[in-house]
Amino acid sequence: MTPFDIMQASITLALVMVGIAISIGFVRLAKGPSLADRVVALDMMTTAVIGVCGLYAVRTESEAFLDIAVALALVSFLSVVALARYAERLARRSDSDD
Amino acid sequence: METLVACLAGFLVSMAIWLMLSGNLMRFLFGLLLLSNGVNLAILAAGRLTPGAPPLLGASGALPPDTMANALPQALLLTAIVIGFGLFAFALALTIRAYRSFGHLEVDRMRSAEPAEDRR
Amino acid sequence: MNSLILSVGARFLTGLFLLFSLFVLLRGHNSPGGGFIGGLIGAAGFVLYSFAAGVEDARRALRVDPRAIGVWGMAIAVLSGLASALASLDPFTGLWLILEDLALSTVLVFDIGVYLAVFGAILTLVFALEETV
Amino acid sequence: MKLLSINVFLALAWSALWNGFSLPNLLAGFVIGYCALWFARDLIAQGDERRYFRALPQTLVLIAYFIKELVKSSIMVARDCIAPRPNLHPAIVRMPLDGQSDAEIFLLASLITLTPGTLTLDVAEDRSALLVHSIYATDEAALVADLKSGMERRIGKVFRP
Amino acid sequence: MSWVLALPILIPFMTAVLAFLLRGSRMGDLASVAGAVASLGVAVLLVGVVLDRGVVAGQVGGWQAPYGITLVADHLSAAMVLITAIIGLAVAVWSLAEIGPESSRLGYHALFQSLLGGVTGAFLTGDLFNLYVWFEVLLISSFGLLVIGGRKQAIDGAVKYVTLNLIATVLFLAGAGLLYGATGTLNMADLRGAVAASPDQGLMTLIAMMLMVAFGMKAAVFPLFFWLPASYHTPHYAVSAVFAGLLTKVGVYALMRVFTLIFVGDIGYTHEILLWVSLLTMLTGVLGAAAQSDFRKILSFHIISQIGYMVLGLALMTPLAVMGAVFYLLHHIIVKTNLFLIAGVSRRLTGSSDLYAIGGLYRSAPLLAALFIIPAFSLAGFPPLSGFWAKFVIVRASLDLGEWLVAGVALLVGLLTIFSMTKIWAEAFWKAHPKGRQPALADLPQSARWQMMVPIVALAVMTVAIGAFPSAFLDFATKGAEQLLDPAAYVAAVLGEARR
Amino acid sequence: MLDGASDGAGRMLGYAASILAALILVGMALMAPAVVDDRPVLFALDWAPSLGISLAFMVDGLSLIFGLLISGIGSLIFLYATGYMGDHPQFGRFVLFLFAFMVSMLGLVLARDLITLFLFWELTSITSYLLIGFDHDNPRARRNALQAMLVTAGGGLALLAGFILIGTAAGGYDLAQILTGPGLQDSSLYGPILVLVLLGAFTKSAQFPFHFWLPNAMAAPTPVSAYLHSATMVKAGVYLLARLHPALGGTLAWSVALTTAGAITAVLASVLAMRQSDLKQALAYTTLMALGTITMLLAGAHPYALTAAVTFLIVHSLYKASLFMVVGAVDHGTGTREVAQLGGLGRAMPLTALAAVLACASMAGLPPMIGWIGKELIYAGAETMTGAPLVAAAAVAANALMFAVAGIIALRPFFGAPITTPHHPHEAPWQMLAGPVILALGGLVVGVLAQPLLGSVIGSALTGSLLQDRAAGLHLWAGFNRAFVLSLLTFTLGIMLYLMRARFAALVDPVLRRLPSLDDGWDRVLDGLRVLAAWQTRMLQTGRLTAYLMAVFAVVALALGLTIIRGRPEIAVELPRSAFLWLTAIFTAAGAVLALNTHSRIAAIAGIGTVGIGVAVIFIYAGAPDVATTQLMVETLSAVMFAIAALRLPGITERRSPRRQMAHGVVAVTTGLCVTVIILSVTASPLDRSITSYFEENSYALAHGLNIVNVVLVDFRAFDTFGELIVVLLASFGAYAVLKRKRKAGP
Amino acid sequence: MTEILTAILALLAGGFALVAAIGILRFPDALTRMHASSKVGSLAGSLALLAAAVDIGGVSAASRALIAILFLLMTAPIGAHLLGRAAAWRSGQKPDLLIRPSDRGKPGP
Repeated sequence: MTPFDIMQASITLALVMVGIAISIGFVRLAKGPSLADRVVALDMMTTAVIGVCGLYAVRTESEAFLDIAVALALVSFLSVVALARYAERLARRSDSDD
Repeated sequence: METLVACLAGFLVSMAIWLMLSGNLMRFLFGLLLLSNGVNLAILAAGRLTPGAPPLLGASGALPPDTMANALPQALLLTAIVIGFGLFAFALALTIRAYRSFGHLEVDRMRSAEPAEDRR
Repeated sequence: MNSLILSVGARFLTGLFLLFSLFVLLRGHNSPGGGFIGGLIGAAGFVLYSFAAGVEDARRALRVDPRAIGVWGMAIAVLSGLASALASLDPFTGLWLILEDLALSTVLVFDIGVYLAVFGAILTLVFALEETV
Repeated sequence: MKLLSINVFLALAWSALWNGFSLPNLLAGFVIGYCALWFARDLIAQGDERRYFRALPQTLVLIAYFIKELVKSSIMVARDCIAPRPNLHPAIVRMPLDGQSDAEIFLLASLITLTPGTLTLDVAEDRSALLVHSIYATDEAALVADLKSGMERRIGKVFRP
Repeated sequence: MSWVLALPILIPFMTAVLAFLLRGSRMGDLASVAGAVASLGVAVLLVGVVLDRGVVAGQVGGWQAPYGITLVADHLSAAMVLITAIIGLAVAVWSLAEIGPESSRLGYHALFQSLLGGVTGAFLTGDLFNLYVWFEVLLISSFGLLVIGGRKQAIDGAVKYVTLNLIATVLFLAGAGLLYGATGTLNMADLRGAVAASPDQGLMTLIAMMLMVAFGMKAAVFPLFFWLPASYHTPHYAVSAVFAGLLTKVGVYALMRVFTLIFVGDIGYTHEILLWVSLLTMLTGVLGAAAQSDFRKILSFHIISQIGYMVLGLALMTPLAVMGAVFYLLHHIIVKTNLFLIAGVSRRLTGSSDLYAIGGLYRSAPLLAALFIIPAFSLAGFPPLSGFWAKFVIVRASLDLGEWLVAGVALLVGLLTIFSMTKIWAEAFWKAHPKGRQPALADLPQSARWQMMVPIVALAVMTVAIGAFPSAFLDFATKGAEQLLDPAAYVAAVLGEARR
Repeated sequence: MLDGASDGAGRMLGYAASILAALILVGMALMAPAVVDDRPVLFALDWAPSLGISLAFMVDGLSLIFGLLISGIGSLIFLYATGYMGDHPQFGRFVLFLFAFMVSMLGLVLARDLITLFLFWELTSITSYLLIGFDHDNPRARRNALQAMLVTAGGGLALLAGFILIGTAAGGYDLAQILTGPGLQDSSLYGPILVLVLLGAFTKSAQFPFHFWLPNAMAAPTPVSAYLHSATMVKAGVYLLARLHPALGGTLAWSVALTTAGAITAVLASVLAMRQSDLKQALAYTTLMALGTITMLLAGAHPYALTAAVTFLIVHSLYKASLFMVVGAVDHGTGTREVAQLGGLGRAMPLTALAAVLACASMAGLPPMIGWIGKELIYAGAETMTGAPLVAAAAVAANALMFAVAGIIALRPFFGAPITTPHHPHEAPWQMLAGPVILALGGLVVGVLAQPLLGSVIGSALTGSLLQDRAAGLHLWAGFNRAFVLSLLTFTLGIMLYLMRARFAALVDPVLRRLPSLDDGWDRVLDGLRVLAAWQTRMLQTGRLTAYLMAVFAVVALALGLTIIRGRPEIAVELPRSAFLWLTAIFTAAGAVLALNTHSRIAAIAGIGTVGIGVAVIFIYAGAPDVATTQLMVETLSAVMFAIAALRLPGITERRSPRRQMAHGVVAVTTGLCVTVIILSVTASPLDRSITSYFEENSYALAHGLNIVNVVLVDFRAFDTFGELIVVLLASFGAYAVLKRKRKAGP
Repeated sequence: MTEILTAILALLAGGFALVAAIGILRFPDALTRMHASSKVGSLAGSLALLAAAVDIGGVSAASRALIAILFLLMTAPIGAHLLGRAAAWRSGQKPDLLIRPSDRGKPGP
């Protein structure tokens, strides 16, 4: 087994692990119970996708996927901000929707 | 690989239709997003899936040795995604306005435009 | 949304978003990116700013009505398409001015138009939504 | 700031001289430029601006400290994640602030969030304190002291003369 | 060559930019009109070129046919572009009298011009995906126009319009994408060969059905028309006039294009379906109109029934029938727009669009009455107005095929159309106003009178002219039908000798 | 502008129209010699040559007779109308419509092309509609106008179909060619043609069972009734039958249809005429009788029958127009048209009385009026026809009744003791007298000088137009033949009926009342139509979006499902081995399921976010970084916008009943399955990658870009992108408008 | 050599991602879960990016990876702060610190 093969195998393994991580994150997302829990889970999932980008960049030897990571790092933050704002306002309204 | 994506696309479409039929405008919006995603997947699959190699040329336009992913459906997809976003945005604004106008989002109870039949 | 941390963060993150968006726009022809993605990222920056400082301030920082920005983007896109008339070519034919490493083209101008249109559109949308009571 | 930009410019110039903007070239250029500026400090930098020469190494120290803390914290939290019985003591503590500038508070809050088991929740309206959530708050006073001596001190060194 | 094809699309967008930047001022309104005039000029030029050379094609960006996006104009496209420009100008002028400063500031003119641009783009493009894009452009502009008036009704109408049309566009998108996946091309001329050569004709028919449903929805055929009567009576009158004239016709155009150029492999199935659909469309539309008592609602339902005629022409697929469909398409746009404009004037004069709440127009606004008669009877198919020829050709085509039922339905629907038109006439014009109002054109401000009446008169004159001197138009439509049924010239103009 | 009648402009218009009509009359008359010499005057313009349609006219014998009647009576009617209603505020409009009608009618009878004929046919319907509804404030007038319009236009549409079939069968719409060419009787299309043409003719000429509209049409002002609904327009159907007689006549079907319809109409109408107390209504029914008689005669194929038809047509036009004008004058002079309220007017209105008596004499068929000759010819013609005894019986019955009616009209109002009328009776102005008197006298003159004045013209009509070898002569005394006997019988019966009119009425009234009224039937049909329409609309256009959506999706599911079953496209199934991809697919699908969560908005949007992420991961997997980036950005922005919007929106509840959920589920699952099958089928065969290869090869060489996707977007397919940016921009405009527009009150 | 380094980094990234996910699933409340997400998650992402930087090499790849890491580390705390604040509001913990002077004295929401 050459180092290259090892790398490929570990990338595959890592991808599967990240995939499982996302799936587990999804469980939290689905279970909630509070809005913050869901947002946390969503945030974790996006971060995991950044990881996927990195791993894919390795697998395909292509920098292109790193660009996705950069963009994603920026915008996932935006969605967290928006959802947090939402959560906070909802909490102030003591609106029991979620 | 296409098979899985095809099934996923079909599944998304089913879910989307179910949501769209629910009679609530907000859920219609959710359905719309799902439907767009489903159709996007369909287009992607229709362009055939080539794992890996993004359609980028090497320096000086060198073609990589392996087949690259099909660039054309990707361009179409990009267009479709952005258009879908525009439509979603409008629909969202309309939903807010409808809620302000009617005080609810039950589409079946929005009946100010029709029906009004001949009274004779 | 009155948060010191957010407003400090937003102050330089907005700049960072804009910078990155321009970067994405300009090198889009050769690696992933382009007007759309650039416009989306740039708009995201201002959206963030509006979250931190309020829509009023964001509009003021922008100086121009976002709708007008979008329309100018559309105008630029049209004009880049018309430019090829000067060279008696088909509409939307790219005209290239290649100086060593630097390549200027109407295609890039078109992409800038796309950038502005997307940028303006998203800000219009988000600001209008934010201002809705 | 001025000096930083000159330094960056020097690094670029150095790389250009070497005909290639590779990472090693740039780093080398930056270090050499830093040295050159230090030697010429009397010529170009007056008074407060000289802070740059101290701030830069302090920044590097801070970064190193932060990366260490990040890894440490992550491993700690990671252990708790998979431990059969996680050892959690969540609590919200109030941490008084010394620094007052926006950038300083921001940096501190961010770094606290990124370090083990702590999370900045909010800043007091009058900027007198941070509100920190910790999952290892067995001893709240010790926690605050730890934060102040660790992170806040190092940040202070970067920002204050 | 490609410029004369691209400019009709680009000018409206340039106008939109200009009108938006000058929004809220009189200059903005005038820019819109000026742009419409320019569009008309280019459209005339385009028709001239097409008459001169037959099918013309041009490549956008200079990329050879199947690779880039091609713009094509055959007789049908060119005529549609011209009609669009005419309607655009008429409604742009008419809008001056109706659209207030608020709508104008919200971007009415930009949306309106973009709508025209989208419609023109749809008519001229030779690329299936590009067609989708233009569909979206016109759709989204129509969304904006629909709600810009701000009435509660319009919001309700818009909810229905938007939701149903979104489904259609998604379906179209899916169809276009899948068709690419199945054939490897998006150029419509190229698709003709590719679809015919496909080994899996079952799949081709399947995709054809997707597109049929998508376009059918746009065209408002039975049973996909619900969005139309739900929304067309709600926005500004100028808006519903341009919708009535152009929007559904884009769907019909797309049906005609796709089901003559690309999907002709299984006519026994696809066109048979179209035939039944068209019959039901005609009947349900006209019956729907009979149940209404609102000026615009009646007209809206009639759009549906008239669409049935056009689809019928396509479904029969003989040269005469297709010619009839083409002619119908052209005539109906003018007539329908005009009727909505007249409805607008009537609303302005009488204060309502409910037929039972208005009246007295015949006595005090005889000019309007006379102008109503022309499009109304044209719609009903009375000679010597344009609608007669349309109906004549369709009926004759179906009789030639021995389709008795079809001809019978077509004639019956004509009769029921008369019923509705005379109902409007009797209630809005003949009957005295229930509140004793004497609605006279003189009540309008001078400028508004001109802005409203000149377009109406112009369109009425066109209706009469087409009816009285049909020969040139019929020949034109015949030529158009020939090109549709034998797309060799179309394919050659697009692809040259390059591929297939 | 046309309505400035108060200052006399309307009257001037009336006179001008009258003079114009007179000029046309003169023009027509000048053509007579040529026509009689069998040299028809022709005129043609190409109209729609590609359809074989021309705007062609000819003047032959039949046209000439009609043309003379139309223009001649028209001229008098204009004069009459000026006197009758010259002060009406809308008189200008009236003259305009009436003149338009006259022109249409002339066009109709002069047309040599079937489509030209149809054009004018329909124009007469329109003008008639406008004229019947002239008294438009009256709902009854509006209703009757609509009825006339729908019946005649409906017939018109049948006629159109018939004409088209004739055109197909005969190879063109040129009448000359159709008439002289090989007969249509042998064509396979003869049946349908006959039915359709007869439908057209019968509706226009108010033949049973379409007769009900004509009496209602009397809602129109009297000049209109006189002109349109007795002298001219209703003759259009008869004209058409005569015109097409050579091409369609002579078969058993033709003769049975015409005889039956004509006979029933004639008898029924004359019975009904007896019952009318309103003079105008009585006249309306006698018009029906005349039309029935003519129709009946046209069933024949013998010169006698046809001569009779043509002659009686002239007869009828002369006396009926005259009588209508008389009734108008009476109405004008006294304020009523009710027989019971009139009497002894002869002294106050001597000229009117004279016209009435003369015209009624013609109507009753008394010698030496032209009516006598007409009646004689009818009987002579009846003998030649199939089913002669029945025809003759019908003719006698009808004529006898007519005799009685003529008696009522001529005698009751003008003779006997004067009865007080609403107005003090006075003679009408000269404009109103000229018409009836001239026409009535005309009936006398052409009666006496029948053969010299009319013989050649009628002969020309028979030989030139109806293609008979000869015409019957027009003689006051044709010898003591069977016709003469029948005439005597008619008179006897007529006198008896007149004298016993009250008893007769008592006899027939119960019978008639039990007959179904077609007029009421008409209302029921219209009501039925409205109910049907309302029902259909209620079913389809419910206003419930869910129903619409369900219909649409059901159509999609059906269309795709059935086509799949029918076409059986090939599919290929090949599952991937990548665990990562499987995981992605699973959590994406799970996200979609989460979005179904009914209560939590945020759970739903998070679910959709998950789907977005999953799809993006698939894009990454498929080597589409640009798309993945865009997808993620768009998903994020959607979530952001939704988070903003959700603050302004309510929560969600599921309201569907389980049954509905079931139905929706079936549709949703079917559609989803179809989509899957289509994708599998599309991907079953390899893709033609030539376009992509072109892009790959030329992206750098020709477009100077390494990122092919971007090059496609901004260069190869820049036009798509152009449209796309407009979409996004306009979406924002629309959203801005919808959010910022202030609410507008009211509808 | 770089391959092995890459492999290690990748596996670490995967492992941390998994751990973060488990943390999020297992931790008792929103605030504690956030600790897993904002730290471990960011680390996992950063490690994967680092792996890419190491494997591909070159300035542009490295700089992109570093920029991505920088963005990740810069944005994560801000997000966590906002979210934490919201969660605190949510869970009813409203320390005096959180109440603005302007809000004081007003009745609770």
